[in-house]
Amino acid sequence: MHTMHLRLITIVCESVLEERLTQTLRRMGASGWTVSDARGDGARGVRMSPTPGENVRIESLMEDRVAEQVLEHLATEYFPHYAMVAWTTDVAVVRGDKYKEGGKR
Amino acid sequence: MHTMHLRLITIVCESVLEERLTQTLRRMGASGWTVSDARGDGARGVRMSPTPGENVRIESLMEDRVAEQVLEHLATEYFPHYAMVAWTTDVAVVRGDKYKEGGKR
Amino acid sequence: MHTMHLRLITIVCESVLEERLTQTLRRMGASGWTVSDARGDGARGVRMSPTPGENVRIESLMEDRVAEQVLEHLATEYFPHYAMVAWTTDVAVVRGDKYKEGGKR
Amino acid sequence: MLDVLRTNLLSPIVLAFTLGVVARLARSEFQLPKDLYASLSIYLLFALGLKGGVELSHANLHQFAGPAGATLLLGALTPITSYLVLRHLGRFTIPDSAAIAAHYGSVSAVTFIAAQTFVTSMGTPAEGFMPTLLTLLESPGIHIALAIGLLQTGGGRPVGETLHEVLTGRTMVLLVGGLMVGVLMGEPHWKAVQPFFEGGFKGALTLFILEMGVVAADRIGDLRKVGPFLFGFAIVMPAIHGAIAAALGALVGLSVGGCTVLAAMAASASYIAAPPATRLNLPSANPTYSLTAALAITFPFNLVAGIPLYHAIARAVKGV
Amino acid sequence: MLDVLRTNLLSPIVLAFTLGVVARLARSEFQLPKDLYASLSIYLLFALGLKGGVELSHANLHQFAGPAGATLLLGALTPITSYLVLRHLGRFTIPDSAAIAAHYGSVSAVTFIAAQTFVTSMGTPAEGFMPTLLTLLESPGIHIALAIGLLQTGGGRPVGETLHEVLTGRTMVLLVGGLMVGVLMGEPHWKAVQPFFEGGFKGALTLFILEMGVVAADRIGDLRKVGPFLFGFAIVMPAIHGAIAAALGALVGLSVGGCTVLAAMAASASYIAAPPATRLNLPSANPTYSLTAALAITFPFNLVAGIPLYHAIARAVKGV
Amino acid sequence: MLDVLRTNLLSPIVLAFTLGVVARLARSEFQLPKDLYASLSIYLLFALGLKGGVELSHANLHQFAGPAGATLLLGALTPITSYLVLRHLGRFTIPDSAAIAAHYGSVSAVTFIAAQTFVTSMGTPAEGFMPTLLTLLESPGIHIALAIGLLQTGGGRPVGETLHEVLTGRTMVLLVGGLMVGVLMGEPHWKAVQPFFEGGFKGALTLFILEMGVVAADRIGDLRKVGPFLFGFAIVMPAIHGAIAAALGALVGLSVGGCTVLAAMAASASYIAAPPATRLNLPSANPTYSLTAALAITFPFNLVAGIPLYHAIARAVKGV
Ligand SMILES: Nc1ncnc2c1ncn2[C@@H]1O[C@H](COP(=O)(O)O)[C@@H](O)[C@H]1O
Ligand SMILES: Nc1ncnc2c1ncn2[C@@H]1O[C@H](COP(=O)(O)O)[C@@H](O)[C@H]1O
Ligand SMILES: Nc1ncnc2c1ncn2[C@@H]1O[C@H](COP(=O)(O)O)[C@@H](O)[C@H]1O
Ligand code: NA
Ligand code: NA
Ligand code: NA
Repeated sequence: MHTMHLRLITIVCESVLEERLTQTLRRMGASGWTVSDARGDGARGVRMSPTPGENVRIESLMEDRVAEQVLEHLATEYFPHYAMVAWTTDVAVVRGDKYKEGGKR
Repeated sequence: MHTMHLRLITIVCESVLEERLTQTLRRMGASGWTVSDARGDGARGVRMSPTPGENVRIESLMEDRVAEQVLEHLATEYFPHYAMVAWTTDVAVVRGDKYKEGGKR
Repeated sequence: MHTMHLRLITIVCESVLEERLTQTLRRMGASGWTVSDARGDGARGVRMSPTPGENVRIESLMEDRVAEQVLEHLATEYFPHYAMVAWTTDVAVVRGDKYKEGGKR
Repeated sequence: MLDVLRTNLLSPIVLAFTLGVVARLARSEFQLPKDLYASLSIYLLFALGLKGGVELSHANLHQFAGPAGATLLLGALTPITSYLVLRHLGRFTIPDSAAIAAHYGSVSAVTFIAAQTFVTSMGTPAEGFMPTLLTLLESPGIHIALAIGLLQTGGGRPVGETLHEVLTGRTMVLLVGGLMVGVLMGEPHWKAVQPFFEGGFKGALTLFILEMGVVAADRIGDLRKVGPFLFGFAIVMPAIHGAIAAALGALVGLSVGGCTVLAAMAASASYIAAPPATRLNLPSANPTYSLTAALAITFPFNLVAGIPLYHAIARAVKGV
Repeated sequence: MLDVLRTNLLSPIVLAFTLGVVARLARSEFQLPKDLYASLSIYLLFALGLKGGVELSHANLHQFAGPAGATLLLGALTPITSYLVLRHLGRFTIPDSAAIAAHYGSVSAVTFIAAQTFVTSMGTPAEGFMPTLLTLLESPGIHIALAIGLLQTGGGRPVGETLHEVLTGRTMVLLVGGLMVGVLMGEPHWKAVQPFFEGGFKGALTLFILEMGVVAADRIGDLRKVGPFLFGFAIVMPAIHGAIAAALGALVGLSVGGCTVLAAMAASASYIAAPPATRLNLPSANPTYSLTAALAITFPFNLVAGIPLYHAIARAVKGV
Repeated sequence: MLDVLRTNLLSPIVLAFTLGVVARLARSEFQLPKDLYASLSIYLLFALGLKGGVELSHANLHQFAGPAGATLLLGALTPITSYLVLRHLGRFTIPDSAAIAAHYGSVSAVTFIAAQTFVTSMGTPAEGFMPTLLTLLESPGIHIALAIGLLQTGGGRPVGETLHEVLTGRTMVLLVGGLMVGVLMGEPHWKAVQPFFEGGFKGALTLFILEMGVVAADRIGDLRKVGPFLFGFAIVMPAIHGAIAAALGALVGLSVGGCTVLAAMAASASYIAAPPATRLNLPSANPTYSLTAALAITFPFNLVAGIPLYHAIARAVKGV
């Protein structure tokens, strides 16, 4: 099986950011994303919605270069203000071209 | 702590496939799986259910060899027709024997 | 982008354990966690709630050393009795200090 | 007829549907929580079954054979006419033709309920056994259409699996099960649960249809992809099926209300049982076609204009 | 008695349970959305509490002490008899015996509700303070059984934690809280919320029990694992506890309806509060045993045959 | 007045709120499933809109201009007074002052409903067009406060986006949409859905408010962080806004009931539309301040003491 290496970025954040962040991912070159509902606790402990602890967990496969830029952007624009964590993982995918910017869509 | 390396395969796909794919995983030798509900957007953008964007996220720990076969199978049988992505990650588990085919169940 | 390596521990278990395990994570030094609802099947196949297959999926970023201790603790205290799997992954985070014990909270 | 149309347009059902559409077109994020939508649909189907069962226990069963036969005939006819028109006039691929035909060969429970509500408010209630007919019409059309598609392409997974899925799906359990519970429990027990299952019915339906408006409008962007042929098909085919069903209903002795409801059933397209069955069995069919046609064209057409039209046809063929 | 059994078998509650079982046995995927199930249970418990509270404010409180004492006695007795029988006759391990005993020492709110509904429809309504007794019976049995298990094995986490969990669990908040709200608000305010909390009650219960049928049937495959002893236990023990409770109820002056409901409570096994408590405190106990016995054997037994049986016993001991 | 307070304290609404608070303070894990909470809020808003629409179709519309003007005036005034007090007396930062002002400039639908229920039970029902006023009051205050905040700090995302989000949010779709459906459908159609949307209203409200008690109590721990100034603000400011609104209402000819409800609206603080809007537009504002003040102080204050107080003021200014 011919596989290809990509980065998976996982962002856990206040659910109010879902729409904005997925649009940002698209704009920065991600070919897609997957979101699920989550709850959690962290350093900040601020409660940002009437029903506390409502987070979303956003995952997106992308090239290393794009992942770098996304992390950079998150760190500058979002980390100072919002309850949020983000990490990246090395993963292998089949038919990785799909996830490249300008790749077949 | 004695740990062992395994592959974690993550499949995000149309929710209609949940039953069929978990059965396939079992048949191909996975000892178990974990499913959660998700939503998302990708290259295909087809809407396959009346309520759009309803995906499932299936995770399964397995040996490298089994993971290879599962990816192969997905790529041939499912990728051409269904909205779906799949990736694998290297992970470490405790008491890995449990996840081997024919391992203690 | 300056990133740092950490371990992400993922625990999938009976939902009755959520409260107890997140408290344990905190006590052992994790700076936070993220939980989502899941369902699944595994080796044990016991049904521990009236509505079967209700699991939670707990993720927590931590230093390698803490992850070791957590795995150790799970393996001794929980694995023998509860339906549960756990694995760890190498991930990269931005501003990793936040996740260190005694790190800025 | 115009009066009837106006009354229909100002019914809570049509207004709620319109509200859902307008909200979505105004790019509102509003939608019912997934579980509320599912809960309402469970409630509606079970209430429908229970009430149908209670009425069935009073119904004149020797009048039932004719309508049952007519229904099964429609269940065999409508997927075939749909397939032929799509494949040979519309030049759709075999899988696409079969997939769309599976939707139009089956039935939409909400359209059925809307028709029941309509004829009752018109003073021409339908026969007590109509929900039983609904259960007869749901499954055959899907299987006939899928069989055509699979025979033509020569693929396919075991037919038993699909049959089992549809026969044990939510709609069947709640409708058939509800019917049986209703028949068995009889009037006094029904009285005890009536406030819940009958008192709340129309309000719950209104809320449910509000979401259907949102979901339908969500697909308006796909109307372009669907093309003019399918657009026309999704209006003309239901009208033809409806007219045939109304006539057939009159033939087997149904009342005006019964003919109208039977017509609405034949004219309607499934969007609950058919989509997963076609998705799993005909994966190369494009689901955008069938779902957009069923949800964004045929459903609103029936709701707004179709049901009053079938009522007029039924009155005409019954000569009243 | 046969007549009563037949009426009971054709009640919406028993029919809905049967429908759920049949659907599951036919391998249907049907089930209520998780949140609907939880919502119905919240609604039922709170409605029960409110109505109980309103009735409590009219109740003759000097008649309350006896029944309350009897209830607490049953809460202490039933876990002990259960434990002894399981451990010494059934030869179960200590943790398994204690875990099962915790379930049978506590109470199933749905069985209570079914019993209330039954005696009302029999024309022998129970006392207004019965929901208060329900709250007294839920917790002690769990703690006594767990204490036995933990003392015998010498492990365990702080008992305070478990006590706190059960006392502040959903059932307690809604029942005790509802009772208080009901007592305080009085009749006129109750009238305003009655259509919601009383009008919808039986219908909502029917839907809830439909899902219980599915859940119970889901465990039928586990009946083999449970073995013949536990199978017999799950029918005979409730019958014995029920008979003792009916006699005790008569002794402290309860009416026929009250005796029946008290018997159903004593006979029933918890499947909401007990499972998490035993799972966390006696992790080496096999949850398949307790849940299968409580849900798939005792619950349907009580629903179908137990409640009418306790009613007959109550009539006998009351001499009517 | 004391009598009124007592009646209010023993209403299901206040009792349910108290129960939620007590349960949370006893560290109970009890809460409504997320989807049930959302479903109840959808039901309440839509029912409110529908009923308001039906009443609006009977209402004397030439009496509507004055109250509408008064409402818009309040929508402009309350965020400005709030901002000035917070910034200059309270010494909050610009973003924090603006964010809190956005909450107090908008309106809490549940407080509105509680006030409607209260005046009806007092025998002084409000005008039929009150829900229309509610829709007028929701949005302006948020935008004015955010505009102040953004102008002062000079940042911000396109104002159109926020405007769009609030105008197409759940509250607006259900209230405005419900109003229109209600106006259009008229009495006979309303009768058909009334058991669902009116019969269940107060009960559903009780359940909803139970959860609000839990959510409010959840923030009691944050009261320390909020500080004495904001604590005082969250009680005194609403009282002042309420008094102004009651007087203004009398001036434009509203009845005692209408004045009371208008006062409750002006006094209330939004916790549905305002939080996401401020979170996205003023990210450096601390959400703990605004949410704790709105939910844990102002909401219970209005529920328990504010509404009866505004009623007394309204009676005084109307001279009855
Ligand atoms: N160490 C961690 N591991 C996993 N998830 C975390 C961690 N810290 C924070 N989170 C998640 O990120 C959210 C925001 O965290 P914070 O910004 O630290 O308050 C929390 O609600 C958690 O869901
Ligand atoms: N780049 C991506 N990263 C993460 N998830 C994706 C990505 N692309 C697609 N997905 C997920 O896979 C589903 C199907 O994608 P597709 O087949 O590309 O339409 C989407 O609905 C997403 O949930
Ligand atoms: N091989 C596996 N891959 C992923 N998840 C698993 C696997 N095995 C078990 N699980 C999850 O862990 C839970 C408990 O597993 P077990 O203890 O093996 O019964 C299951 O319900 C699954 O959600
Ligand atoms: Na049809
Ligand atoms: Na018991
Ligand atoms: Na206000």
